Amino acid sequence: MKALYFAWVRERIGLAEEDIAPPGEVVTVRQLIDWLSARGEGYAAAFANPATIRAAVDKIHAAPDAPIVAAREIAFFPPMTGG
Amino acid sequence: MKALYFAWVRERIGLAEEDIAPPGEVVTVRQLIDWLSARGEGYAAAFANPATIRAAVDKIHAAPDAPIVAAREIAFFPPMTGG
Amino acid sequence: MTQRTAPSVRVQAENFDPGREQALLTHGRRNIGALVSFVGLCRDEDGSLESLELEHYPGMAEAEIARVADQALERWPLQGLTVIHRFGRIRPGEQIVLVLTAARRRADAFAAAEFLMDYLKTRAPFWKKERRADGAPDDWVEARFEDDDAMARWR
Amino acid sequence: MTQRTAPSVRVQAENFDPGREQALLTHGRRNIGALVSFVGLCRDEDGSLESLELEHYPGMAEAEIARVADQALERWPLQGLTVIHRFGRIRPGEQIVLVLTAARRRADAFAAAEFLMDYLKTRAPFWKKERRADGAPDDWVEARFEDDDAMARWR
Repeated sequence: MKALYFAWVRERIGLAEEDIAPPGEVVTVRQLIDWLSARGEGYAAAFANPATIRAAVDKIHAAPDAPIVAAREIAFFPPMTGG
Repeated sequence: MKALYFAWVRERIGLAEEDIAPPGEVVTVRQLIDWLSARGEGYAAAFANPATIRAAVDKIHAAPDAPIVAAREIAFFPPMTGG
Repeated sequence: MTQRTAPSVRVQAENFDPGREQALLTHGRRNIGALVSFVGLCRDEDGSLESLELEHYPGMAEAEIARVADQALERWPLQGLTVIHRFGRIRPGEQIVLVLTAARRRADAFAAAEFLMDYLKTRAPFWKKERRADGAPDDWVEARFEDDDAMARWR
Repeated sequence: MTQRTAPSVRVQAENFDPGREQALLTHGRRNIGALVSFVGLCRDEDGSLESLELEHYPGMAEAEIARVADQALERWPLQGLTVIHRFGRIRPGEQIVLVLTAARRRADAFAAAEFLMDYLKTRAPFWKKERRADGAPDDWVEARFEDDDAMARWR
């Protein structure tokens, strides 16, 4: 699946997007965050405070316990500040 | 003093404005309405239902018990329907 | 507020251009975060209306709108305020009234614009007469109770 | 409602013309009584801001605004609805977002416009970064708690 990162999540990880292949036991957004956090310092810094992280699965807002198994695209970003 | 009439008050009375000289005992808007009502059929028709009559004294909305003694211009009209 | 905002109030027969009024209000400004515009239009869904004739009380109309504008400026921190109300003959689809409010925050701009419209509807000395397309006698529009209710919520 | 209103949703780098959008929405219509426009602008009162850089999530931004627009159309009887949100570099005084709502009655147009802005602020995937005039490091704008409160009132 594809992972997208926006705003300071993107800056801390140092990537706008990448292909990821989490193991089979990673089935929710929250578990994916934990798995990504272990990939390196930038990831750990980006996901250090889960309360400030929002996620979207296939371009729809997703809660931490939302399933990711069938997802093609998962995005992580800070709370929105548009408008 | 000058009396002004608007909308169907004007149409029923048949005048847009006129000079009036009510007697000294006519000191409030309500008393002026009663005095005008006695001037003829058109006036009586215009003021038949006081609940639908609004008044302004010198271009400021005035309640039925507002004083008229110092007024230069008194206007009568139905509830407003602008906007 | 460091300086008092001067409202622009106009009562006129001519049509107005909402885009131009918005540009005038915001031009060269860096302190406006939110601009709310309300346009009231002459509506006629069933084709029965030929036109509206808007009668007004010259002098009082301008003064009353200015008083309502001053109340809005006292209640909300506005950076700009424009009110235009037309009189005379107005056909279906045409514009009748414009209220523009500019503020730092959108909640203030929205609240002030709603307040102004609610007050204008019930306090500005304008009266609408409907001219029917089928030639039936002209009829004065009756005041709506909902408008009084809408105004009451600001007390 | 006899026919479903189709919202117009655009996410673009280019500026927009509120007057033109209003004219497009109302042109030739006789069933619109109230048109509310909200414009959000880039504000900078103390001269410290050089520009905003608005990042967005292409595809999701359009889809999320369309979902919010559909919710507004379900809740209020609207005759027309336009939302434009810009991305990219925006300087103080420039326009960021436009919401237009057209309805028979003004209360519906006002409520729908406020609802749309409250939802856009907290759900549309846009992020603002501030570029400082004095060359200090760029900084991401933090989400405001008031915006969450503003959204919560529509539940």
